[in-house]
Amino acid sequence: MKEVDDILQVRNLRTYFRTDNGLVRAVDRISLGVRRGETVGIVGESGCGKSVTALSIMNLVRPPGRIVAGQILYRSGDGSTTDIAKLHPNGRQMRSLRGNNIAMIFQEPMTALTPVYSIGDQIAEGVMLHKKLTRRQARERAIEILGKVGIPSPEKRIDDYPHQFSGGMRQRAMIAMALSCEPEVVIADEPTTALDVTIEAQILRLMKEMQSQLDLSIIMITHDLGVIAEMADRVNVMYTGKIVEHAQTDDIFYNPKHPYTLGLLQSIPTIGDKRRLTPIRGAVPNLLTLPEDVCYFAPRCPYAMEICAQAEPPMYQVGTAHQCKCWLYEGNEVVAV
Amino acid sequence: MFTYILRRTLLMIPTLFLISVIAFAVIDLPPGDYLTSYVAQLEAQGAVVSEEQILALQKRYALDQPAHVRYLNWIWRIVRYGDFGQSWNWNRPVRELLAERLPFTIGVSVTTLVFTYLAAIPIGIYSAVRQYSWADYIFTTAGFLGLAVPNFLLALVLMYVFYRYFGVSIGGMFSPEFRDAAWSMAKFRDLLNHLWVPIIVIGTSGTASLIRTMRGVMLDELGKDYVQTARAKGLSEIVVIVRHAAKVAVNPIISVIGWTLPQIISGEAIVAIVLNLPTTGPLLYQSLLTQDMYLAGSFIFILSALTVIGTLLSDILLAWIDPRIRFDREG
Amino acid sequence: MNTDQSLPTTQTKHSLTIDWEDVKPKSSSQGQLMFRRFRKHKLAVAGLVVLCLFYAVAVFNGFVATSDPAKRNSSYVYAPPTLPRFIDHEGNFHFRPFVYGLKSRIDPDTWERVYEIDHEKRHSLSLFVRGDKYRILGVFESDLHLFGTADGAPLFLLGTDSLGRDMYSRIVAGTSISLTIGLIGVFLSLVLGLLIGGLSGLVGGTTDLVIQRIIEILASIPQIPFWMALSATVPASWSPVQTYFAITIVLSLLSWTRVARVVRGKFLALREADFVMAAYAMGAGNWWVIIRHLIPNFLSYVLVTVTLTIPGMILGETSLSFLGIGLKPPAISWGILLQQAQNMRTIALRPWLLLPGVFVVIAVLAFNFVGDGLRDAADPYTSNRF
Amino acid sequence: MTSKLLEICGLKKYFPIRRGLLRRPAGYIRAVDDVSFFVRQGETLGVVGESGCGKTTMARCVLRLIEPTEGSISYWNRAGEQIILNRLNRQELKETRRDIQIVFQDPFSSLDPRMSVFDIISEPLRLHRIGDHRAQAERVAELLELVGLKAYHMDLYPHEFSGGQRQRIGIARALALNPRLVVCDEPVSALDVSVQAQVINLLRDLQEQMGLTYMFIAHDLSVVEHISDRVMVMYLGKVVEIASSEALYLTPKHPYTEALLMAVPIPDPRRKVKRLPLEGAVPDPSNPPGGCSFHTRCPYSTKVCRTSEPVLMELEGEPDRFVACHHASEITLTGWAERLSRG
Repeated sequence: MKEVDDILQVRNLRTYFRTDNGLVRAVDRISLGVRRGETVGIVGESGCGKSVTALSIMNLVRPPGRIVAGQILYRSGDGSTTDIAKLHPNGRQMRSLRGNNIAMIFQEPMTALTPVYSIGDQIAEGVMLHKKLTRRQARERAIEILGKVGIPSPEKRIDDYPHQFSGGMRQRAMIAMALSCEPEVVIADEPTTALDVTIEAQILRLMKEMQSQLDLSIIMITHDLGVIAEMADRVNVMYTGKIVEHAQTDDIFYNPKHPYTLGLLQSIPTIGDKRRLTPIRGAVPNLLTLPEDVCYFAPRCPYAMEICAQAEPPMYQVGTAHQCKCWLYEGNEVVAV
Repeated sequence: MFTYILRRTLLMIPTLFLISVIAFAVIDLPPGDYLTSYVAQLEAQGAVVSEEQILALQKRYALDQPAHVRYLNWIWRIVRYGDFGQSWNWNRPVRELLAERLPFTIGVSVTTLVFTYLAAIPIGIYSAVRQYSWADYIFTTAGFLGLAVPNFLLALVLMYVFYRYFGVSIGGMFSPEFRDAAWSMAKFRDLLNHLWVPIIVIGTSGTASLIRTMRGVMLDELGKDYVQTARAKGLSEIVVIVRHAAKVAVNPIISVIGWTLPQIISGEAIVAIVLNLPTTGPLLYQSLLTQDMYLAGSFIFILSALTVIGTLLSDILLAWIDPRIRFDREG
Repeated sequence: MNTDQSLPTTQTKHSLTIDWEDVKPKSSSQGQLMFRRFRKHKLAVAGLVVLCLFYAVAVFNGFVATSDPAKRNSSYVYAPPTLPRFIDHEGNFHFRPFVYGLKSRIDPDTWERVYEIDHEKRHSLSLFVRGDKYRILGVFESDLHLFGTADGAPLFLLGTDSLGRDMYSRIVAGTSISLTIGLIGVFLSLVLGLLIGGLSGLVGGTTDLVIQRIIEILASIPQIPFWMALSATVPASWSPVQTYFAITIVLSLLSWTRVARVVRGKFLALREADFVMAAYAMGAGNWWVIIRHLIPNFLSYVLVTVTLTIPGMILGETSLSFLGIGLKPPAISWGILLQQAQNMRTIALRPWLLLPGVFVVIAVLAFNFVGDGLRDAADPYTSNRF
Repeated sequence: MTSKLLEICGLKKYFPIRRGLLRRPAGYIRAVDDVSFFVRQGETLGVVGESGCGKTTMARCVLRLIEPTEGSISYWNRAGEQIILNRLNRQELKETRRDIQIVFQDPFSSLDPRMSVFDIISEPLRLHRIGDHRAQAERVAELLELVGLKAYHMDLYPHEFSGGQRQRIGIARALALNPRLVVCDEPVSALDVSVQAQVINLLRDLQEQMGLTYMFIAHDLSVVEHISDRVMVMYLGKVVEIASSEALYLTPKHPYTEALLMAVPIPDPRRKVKRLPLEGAVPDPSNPPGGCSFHTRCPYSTKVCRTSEPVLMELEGEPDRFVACHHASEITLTGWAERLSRG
């Protein structure tokens, strides 16, 4: 992994939840990097820990969850490096990064906006805080950015409340809010899952436009391989709290190495292809009942071997910028993190 | 918004009608004719009641007519002349007694309501934010106790404690020297000195349940996405809690005035009896004991009507504060 | 697309099946789950234990009491509580708890009777002693008491009242009325609430609107004045049993609205649930759906509501009886016992007369805790996964 | 060509919006607005459209879970007689319901949490008084095996299963009475990708084994296209196009169908094509635009689209293809093949 131009570096991150029923290792020793201006995808099924990863990077994990180990290194434009994992979640330093340098777009545009404030107020709030603008200037800025994300007549709609917006418009407003302080990194957690396909297409196009205009780095979190194929430059595949494969998007789709990735690809129906699907057997296991130090995919894996139930596989280098956490590649170079 | 208020106000009419029927039932229900008991009472006091007087009274209250006519007569006199009937016991028009006592009832109730909200909202927020902290446990325990201790018992205990350990008698609304004095700054100060006891006593159970509601709603709101959005903007925790979560959580709390208010007026009645306050409660109590039914029925009617109006006001307030409701109910 | 890619096969045989998580054939119904969740709520369990104790006392009050609650002792008027002790005034430890006797004299200044502990007379306590006769549930006659003085000397654990009656025995006797009035009242509320709420939810339309309005109106009436007014209309000539039922009806007249509201709300929510839709799609009629799906599903919520309604009724009865417009002596309830504590002077001199209030508070607290625990336990689909 | 099993004519379902002082209906949400189509014996008819297009309401009308405002629903029973479903009385309806079943979207709310799996799957048997307890237990075991679960699962409760397993239980319940038509209302949209494929395969296998007819509703075009023989596209309570699934994606005839196809993200990074996302959002169904309801978003709309409403018509020369567009024969739309070839 070339680290020099990474704007964001996650190393060996662990985020655990201490629940009444036991310890949930929601994010377990994951490492990933994001370069300036690129889109990194995180793909996986529900409960695989992709949203917790996003919240960890924002240092927004709430009790009973906690970042227990690892580093989240943010390298800002002036060259200084901050370890987000070390910062106090509510401390001044963390807050000055949030929204200002790293912003987040949430899944449900309906519930992610405070219902009792107008859209404009909610955008202006962050701008006033980070850019030290007056109320009037912040309002100007909010109108400008709303126009940019394609809200028609933003000077009128700015005083509307969230419930007066349609789903797609709300997600545009969310994006406007995320971009209002010109952040360098945007984390998008399932930004289109709650939307209809036609609106999804609009939102994805908007995100691409914004990325090229503002030179954004985007972390795209989704369960939809279609969205990944369209948006991401590189992809991390997550399963039960771990990254099992990382590669260029092209390699993930044309040269998948991990049985889980392959299984996912064979599970999705494609228009124009009526051949029988090849699903992965079984279901995603409950993180509470998992034994430690094994391959969690083994029970569902058609390639499972004796060793899979005995030890956890390391991350192997399986090609150029292509890593895979699977015993099938034993003998390849092990990636150190 | 206007349609909404109009609709709610119109809906109040059947409510008031039903309440008036209940109140009239209270007047009409006791066995025997109150005229008879009134006459008996007067005669017991040594007064001579002439046949004409009795006939006049009978006519005035339509006592020889069937129940619905008597009801209509009663309600008509209230609407037309503001005549709530005569208190046999005090031998005065009920209206005068109401005018004397009602301002105190309203004053104590409203102050208690304000106190309840002022105390419950911050405590509820704090309990929710610091869930499972020792302070939360203390407030929760205190809350449960507040719900479990009957108002009158709390009043008795307070009276006992103050009498026993401070040698102070805390009943009444004024010190003896101000009781019949004209309003002055000193009298007002004296009032404030007395007022806090009933407010605390009446307000406890309301505050307790309100804290629990506020805590619950606040916990719900804190778990919602928009709170995370606000944090993701880089807002400080206090801003996130107060400006975002609490602002949303307060709305359902305002909407429960509808059942906090009856609770307070209810509590006020009984506490006033124990603490001997010059409000409607003791008068209602006495009128019930002596079967002074016009007074009792009118009090029930007025107290319930006040509650209904209070609830309506709180609903309008809520619609005015919350944009979702405001727009939803626009049409 | 490109579904023909496959992974390299190694020499190892790939047929290993590992089954960590097949559902094991251990079944637990919602009821069992609810019970398990309830058990986690420590205060609720404590509350339940207290309530069980209280109701046991309510049934066996004659046995638990130390004397006949109506028995007057003219020489022990307003006697203070005498608590059992193990250590006597000389500091000797006694294995068996005992009480000292009381000496009384008249204060020459105030003409009040004043009591002093008589160290000469020591009465040890023992279990299962014979004493005043009583009946259990009005049928079984007995004179066996749980405990008492071994020598039959009068025992006033919690003092006596103005007629020298034992407060402890009276509080125990009051348990029956104070705790059952809530139960019967709540039963009436439940019947009314289920019928009216169910009707409202099921029929909908205008019926629903009218019922909703009526509920709103009743909920806006301040309870205590309303209760006061209605109980005042109960004729004084009625027998204690008649009054008891009249008060119960008065109490439930306002309380059923709460049950009705919960029932209606759940009815409406469940009616839209997919599993109800599925039942209709199979050909089920309304009754089938109500009996097999709706009732089992909202029963737990009704239980919660009912549990939380009882304390209000207990408090209501206590308040009314305290004011003298609820139950009347010779009936014994906690509220009636508290009547004597109305007067400031009496309380200051004889604070033990407030003790029945403590029991009211404990009972109400216990109900609230149990209701709270039930509410937490009633919600299915929480904390199952993760 | 096989015979019709179900035919819907002029189906309408309006929900009143109550406003103002007296809560009088101030307008109507036209959830389903004059929909006509048929389903053939043994086929899968896919129904696709964005949220709020009326597909679920339409399905519930077909099952008579809600009463349609207008229109007729005909069903041909095993004896080949035509039955008008929405004119049946309660008893007749109960009989017919044995033939038509439904699978729901949400595997959590579709199973009664207080019933055991046995109770859930045997409920239709008990309702129709089929067999004694033992026979029912045997049948439940058989059904569980059929949907890929184990017989001993019948003693468990729904909360002990994963989403996919629950959906299998829902399917087993729907099959208990040997239905002929199963309405699948978004049966896989709540499931994870890997489990979704299992359920799709299961539904296909069951169809083959039992000769079932499906009405398969989903918002995911690729899922619908995968499982269906014919696809019906709905927009704002109306049918805009019905075609065989091949024809639909190769040569869509309605601009909305094209737009839907164009919007679907393809899971293939090398086929990044120029997408023309549809502008704007679905209009308010209580106040649909006049003329063709799609004209506000349609890139091909002309004057006639704004003024007159197009009728769903069978295309000339293409039997079995219905389109509701004034310009269906004039404009050429970029189909899937073209979208891919541009890559």
